[in-house]
Amino acid sequence: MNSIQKNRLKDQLFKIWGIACTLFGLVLLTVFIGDILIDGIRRIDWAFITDLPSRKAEKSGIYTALMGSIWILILTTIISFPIGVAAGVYLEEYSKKNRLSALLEINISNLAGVPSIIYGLLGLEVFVRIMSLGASVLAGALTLSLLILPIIIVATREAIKAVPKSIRDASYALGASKWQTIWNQVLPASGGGILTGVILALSRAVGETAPLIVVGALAYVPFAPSNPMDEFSVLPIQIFNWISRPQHGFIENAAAAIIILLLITFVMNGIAVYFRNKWQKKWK
Amino acid sequence: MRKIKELVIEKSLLSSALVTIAVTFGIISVLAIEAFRFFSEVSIFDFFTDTQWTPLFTDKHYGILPLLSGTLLTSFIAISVALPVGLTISIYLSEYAPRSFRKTIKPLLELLAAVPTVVYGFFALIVVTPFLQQFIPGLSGFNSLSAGIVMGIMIIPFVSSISEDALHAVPKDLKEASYGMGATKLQTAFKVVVPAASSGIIVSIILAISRAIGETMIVAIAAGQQPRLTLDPTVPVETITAFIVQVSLGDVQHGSIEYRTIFAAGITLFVFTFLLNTLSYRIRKKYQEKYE
Amino acid sequence: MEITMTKVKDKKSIDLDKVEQQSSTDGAKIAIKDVKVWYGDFMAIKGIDMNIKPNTVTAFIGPSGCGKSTFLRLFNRMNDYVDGFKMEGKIKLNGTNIYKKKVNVEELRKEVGMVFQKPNPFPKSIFENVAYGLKIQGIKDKKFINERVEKALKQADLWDEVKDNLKKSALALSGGQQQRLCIARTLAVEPSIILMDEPTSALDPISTAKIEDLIFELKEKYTIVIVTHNMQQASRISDYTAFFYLGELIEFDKTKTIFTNPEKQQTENYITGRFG
Amino acid sequence: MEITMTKVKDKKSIDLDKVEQQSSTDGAKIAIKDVKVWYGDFMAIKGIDMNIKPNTVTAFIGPSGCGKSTFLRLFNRMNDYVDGFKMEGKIKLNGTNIYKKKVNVEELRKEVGMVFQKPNPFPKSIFENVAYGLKIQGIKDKKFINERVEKALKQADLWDEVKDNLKKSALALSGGQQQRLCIARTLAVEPSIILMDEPTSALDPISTAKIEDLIFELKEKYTIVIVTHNMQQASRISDYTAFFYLGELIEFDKTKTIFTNPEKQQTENYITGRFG
Amino acid sequence: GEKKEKKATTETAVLEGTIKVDGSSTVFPITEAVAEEFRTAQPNVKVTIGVSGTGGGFKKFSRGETNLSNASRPIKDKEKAACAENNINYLELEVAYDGLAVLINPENDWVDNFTVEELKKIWEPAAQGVIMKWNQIRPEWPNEEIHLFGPGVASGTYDYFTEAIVGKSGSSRGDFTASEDDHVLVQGIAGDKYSLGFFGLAYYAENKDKLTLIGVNNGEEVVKPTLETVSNGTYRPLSRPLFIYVNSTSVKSAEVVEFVNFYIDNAAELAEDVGYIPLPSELYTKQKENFKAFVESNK
Ligand SMILES: Nc1ncnc2c1ncn2[C@@H]1O[C@H](COP(=O)(O)OP(=O)(O)OP(=O)(O)O)[C@@H](O)[C@H]1O
Ligand SMILES: Nc1ncnc2c1ncn2[C@@H]1O[C@H](COP(=O)(O)OP(=O)(O)OP(=O)(O)O)[C@@H](O)[C@H]1O
Ligand SMILES: [Mg+2]
Ligand SMILES: [Mg+2]
Ligand SMILES: O=P([O-])([O-])[O-]
Repeated sequence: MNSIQKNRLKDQLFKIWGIACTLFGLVLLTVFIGDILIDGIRRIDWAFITDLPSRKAEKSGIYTALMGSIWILILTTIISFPIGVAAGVYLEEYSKKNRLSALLEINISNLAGVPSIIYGLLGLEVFVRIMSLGASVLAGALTLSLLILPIIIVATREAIKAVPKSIRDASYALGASKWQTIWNQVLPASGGGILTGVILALSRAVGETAPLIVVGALAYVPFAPSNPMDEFSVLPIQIFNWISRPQHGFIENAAAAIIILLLITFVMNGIAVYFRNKWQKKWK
Repeated sequence: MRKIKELVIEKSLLSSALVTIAVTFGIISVLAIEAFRFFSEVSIFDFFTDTQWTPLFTDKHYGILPLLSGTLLTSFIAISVALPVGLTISIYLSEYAPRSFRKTIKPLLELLAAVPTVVYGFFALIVVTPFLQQFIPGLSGFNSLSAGIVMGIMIIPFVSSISEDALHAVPKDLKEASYGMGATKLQTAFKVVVPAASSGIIVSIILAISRAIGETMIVAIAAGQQPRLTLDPTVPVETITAFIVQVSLGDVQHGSIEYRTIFAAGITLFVFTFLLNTLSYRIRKKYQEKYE
Repeated sequence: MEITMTKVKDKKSIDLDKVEQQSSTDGAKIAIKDVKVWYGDFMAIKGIDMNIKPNTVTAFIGPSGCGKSTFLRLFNRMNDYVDGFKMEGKIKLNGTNIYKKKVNVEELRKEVGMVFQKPNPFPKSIFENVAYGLKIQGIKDKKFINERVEKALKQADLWDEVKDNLKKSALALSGGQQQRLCIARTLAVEPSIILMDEPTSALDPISTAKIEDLIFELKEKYTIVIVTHNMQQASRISDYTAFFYLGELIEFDKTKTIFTNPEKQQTENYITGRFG
Repeated sequence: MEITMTKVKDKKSIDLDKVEQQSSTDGAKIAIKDVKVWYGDFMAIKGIDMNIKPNTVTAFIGPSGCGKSTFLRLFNRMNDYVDGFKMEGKIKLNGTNIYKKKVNVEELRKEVGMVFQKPNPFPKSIFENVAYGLKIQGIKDKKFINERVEKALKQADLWDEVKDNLKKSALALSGGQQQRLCIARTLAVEPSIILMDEPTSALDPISTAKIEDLIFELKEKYTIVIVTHNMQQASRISDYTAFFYLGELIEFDKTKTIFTNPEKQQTENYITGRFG
Repeated sequence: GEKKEKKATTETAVLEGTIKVDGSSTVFPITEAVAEEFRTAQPNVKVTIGVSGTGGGFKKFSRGETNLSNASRPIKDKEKAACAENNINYLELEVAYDGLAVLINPENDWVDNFTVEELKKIWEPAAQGVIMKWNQIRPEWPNEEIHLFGPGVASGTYDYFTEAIVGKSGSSRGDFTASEDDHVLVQGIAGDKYSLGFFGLAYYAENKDKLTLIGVNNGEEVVKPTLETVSNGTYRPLSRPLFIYVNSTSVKSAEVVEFVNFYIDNAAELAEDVGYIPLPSELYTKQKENFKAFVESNK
């Protein structure tokens, strides 16, 4: 075997190893989802969705947690979407290369890496205590909004960056002002990308547990929130609570709730990917 | 008129951007103020040298080391899983895989990072630990090994995606120059592409470490809740994050020492991740300049 | 002093500033005085003087990176948003320095239209593309807009090809049609100057010929400045040609002179293809 | 049948396949037979036949997107990794069809070197750049490598400028030096054919002239195929010129003939700058 | 919602409102069960129950944040003072008995019983970092590390256990897995052969298949906690009463009064249902009278 053949062989071996590694994560994910499906799918019925929590596993449902999650999702969207997109637009379209923009940039990149539980501590001190919101849906949503703000900003910037400069040039050259150009050309053209980022960020918010525990979301709340100041629970906390119960019935419940939670996250991710592909095609 | 409108818009957009500064300021001051109060009661020397962490008991010790060791141990295990696998994936996807395969596999892999962490906790506790106990008889029900492994699986996409982006960003003409001289893909990958993308790869590793250190639910569920200064991966440990969760599950009254301990633990965690994030940002900035 | 707005309906050029006009050189449409441009620390234009006559076609030629586009985009202040852009010197349009503080840039750009290298229609309908400049100005009068769109498309020689499909996406047009659409879009706001940055370099020969014809027609009413890398094109369509090299204006003269009898050796080298 | 490996030390061309050679056209170095290329559904090369003679310089010209690069890159199978790439027809190198299944692509590329449009040195030292191709082959012999590197740098007319700085990063060289380094890098593995895709289009006039001189020298020993958008360059340095348009070979002849007396109208239009 | 038709079984109107309960995790299952059943009777009354532990619960209770507090030990003097400071008057109601169960992993085949002294040796503060192996307790036990699990310090169970075993409430070693969530303890012990832990009997009742209950030698005999040994007091020193506390402001609202009455009426049945030992029925009657008087006096 000469050196070229040897190199070719190594090349082939690495390729196989690469495929193995790539599939490793996915296979595990599949095994795991399969396992959860086996554990939980039988437990899912309409009653499981509409039942309140109960001491008996068979009678216990996810109604309050699901409603809590939906409340959190809506409030978080309302709070984080406008701020995040506005900040992204500012950074990409307005900010000049100066100290402030450098500071903003490094700051956002850092925020994106702050552990979620630290946001919980921030929320606990600022929203729950100083602003006296208590362990309310609003306090939870505010906390999660701050958590996903950097993600939305970064995604907005990426989407805006992908809009060809030529479109902007054309608009300016016709006498459009900066904001007219942004509003009429840049935002419509980057809408898909922004949407993708926002949905991904929200799907992250739906799955967050730790910051809400710190903020004080409750384990046993047998009613759905009816206003932003109500106490609440969310799906991940309900799951956490059930996981830590050793009776098999509750493990089954946890698995069933996980299926629902995964369904929500995967659907959100799917929608996001769909938008991304559609939007990328537009600019190719 | 128009000028004023433009100005108003610009300023309101700017204020949205400034919210992020306020958030950082909020985080730092909240952590610092409470931690300052904490350290007015507890000597900072003890905090870093005492080997016991029992702030909730009558015999109180405030040594962060057991929590730190728990955090680092689980993170180390996670990185040991995520690094080789993630790097191989990134090289495979960017240099070998057909584009269509890459396009389907990448979002699927990213799904790994999209799964809520509480679900991974479930996986670690209910599936992985019992599975590992078949091979490791002394393995406790709570341990850093399965928590670390599962966390590693979760952060694979962090390593693979960012590294892959970096590999992908290596100018095509460099690769072509190498192919053009008769190099195989493997040679091109390791001799040209990986070195050229090294800063991006390093960034991905740092971010993955930072993510592992800050991860909460997996360790809170599966690694245990006992602060213990050990490197033994088979026994229960407690991480900084798990401690915060543990305390938060009970009543934390503002002004109490319990309340302050979670902020003291929090600021330790924050400092670690802040350093890592800043480092990765610096490196990233540097290599972006190189290719732009 | 500000460039005052002219009513949109009756096309007029920007008001002349009487005093400054007297000092501007022999009725030049655009008078450039000792202009220098930096991008950060890099000096892209190294001090250029030039006068561009009304109702002529002036071609800018020179090797890649010599500053042709940078220079051209000074005339409608398109470089303003570029990071690190800095400029010195004066550029007078009808005698008014367009780099004065008070100049309304949006207004200026209506007066000085621009066509780019790659056709860049908005991802909207053909009609919306042409009407964009008018709508931006806040004009709502449907009938007026319709008339203007039709007129502009006719001037750009595109009307017959698209008149039945005005609602169609502009992206569905061919490259040549798109470029003519971009010209029509520019004409719709009735500028007096049209800047073109390599407008045919992405087009096939037939489309190129069509656009060259169009430029020839437009010259009657407009002052046209065109950047091109195709020297034959420059010699075919322009009245004046300017040769740039490394940020300097090497030679500027009647096109005929430049191509048959250039003064400078560098110009000759370039014209005859010794480099570039 | 496989292209067998030649020992690296004594430069030889790929073994000829006796049988196939007889059918190949009058001693052509590269014989192209009815080649078609698709990228996905898009047909980029629409059936081309061509014979390239040994120790000549052949220039490919034509407007942007006509398929020059695609065609050139067929000769060392550089398109293989392009997604959606599909090809039909035969390309024979010294009589051997390089698109046969069994052909060792890495081997082929040592035989057919390539220089790209933008200088693309590896981010390594000058020495490492030139030695790369040898190290890739597993050659460890220090002395041998040193000799080869020196020889290649001398051939590429770069030795005097860098001999004291071989450890310096290649990225610190000027554009023209980088391009000559890339040529040296190619020469170090001792190919018999060198493909060049617009090798001077990113360079200044002086560097361009140097590289043109170099090509002239190299022609003695190598067969050179060069893509250029500069027609004057083609006329200056090449023996044969091929004019491509929309994926077709419109005309292929002695350079002199093409530039003074082309057969086809299209060729003439292009040469005289009617478009492009 | 008062226009709705009355329930046949009760004379009260349909009520609305929120009742906040917090405190002991030991009492949580009883209160949870009561709240759940109460839902059928009064669907519009929202009952939230936190599990901060007895101590944590009292902290909130003394700040007036909760209506009821679950407690697995009587209120302490310090907590009384805190209530007084905030003008909180309260009533203590006994709801059930509980035994503190000492538990090991089912695979543990060497332990049969503990003496109170042995438990003290394991759990006292001096044991921290010292008593680390099984064979330090009885030499014949294995030379393996012992893994301890117990309720967190905010819990009444912890207070009660340390009081009964170590001799001083709240005094113990700190190097064990301490969780307010008893489920965590169950899992910890169930997954670890060398584990030892303690918590409320009810959590054992739910997990008999995963845990082994160990008898405690009270000096005379080895007793395991059962319905009988707890209610007759032979399971010493680890049996105790469980309480709820209600404050005076809360009993001004009809839904709290209704809820507490419902609680006392159903405590016996539901407590047993979730693994606790009911009080003698006359005690419940007495509680009800006390409560009635308390409500009257706070009208
Ligand atoms: N935004 C920018 N930032 C920094 N430098 C720039 C920028 N735009 C252009 N330059 C530099 O300024 C010089 C002139 O650029 P310009 O685009 O004007 O050249 P050009 O003659 O139009 O070239 P081409 O024929 O390639 O279009 C070049 O060296 C270019 O690299
Ligand atoms: N990877 C690819 N995928 C799809 N289409 C491609 C790809 N590469 C080239 N093409 C298309 O094939 C045609 C020929 O491209 P090629 O790069 O060979 O042209 P060229 O003559 O070298 O042009 P230029 O002078 O701009 O370099 C073009 O229409 C191009 O868009
Ligand atoms: Mg240009
Ligand atoms: Mg090309
Ligand atoms: O009952 P406790 O939760 O206070 O132990």
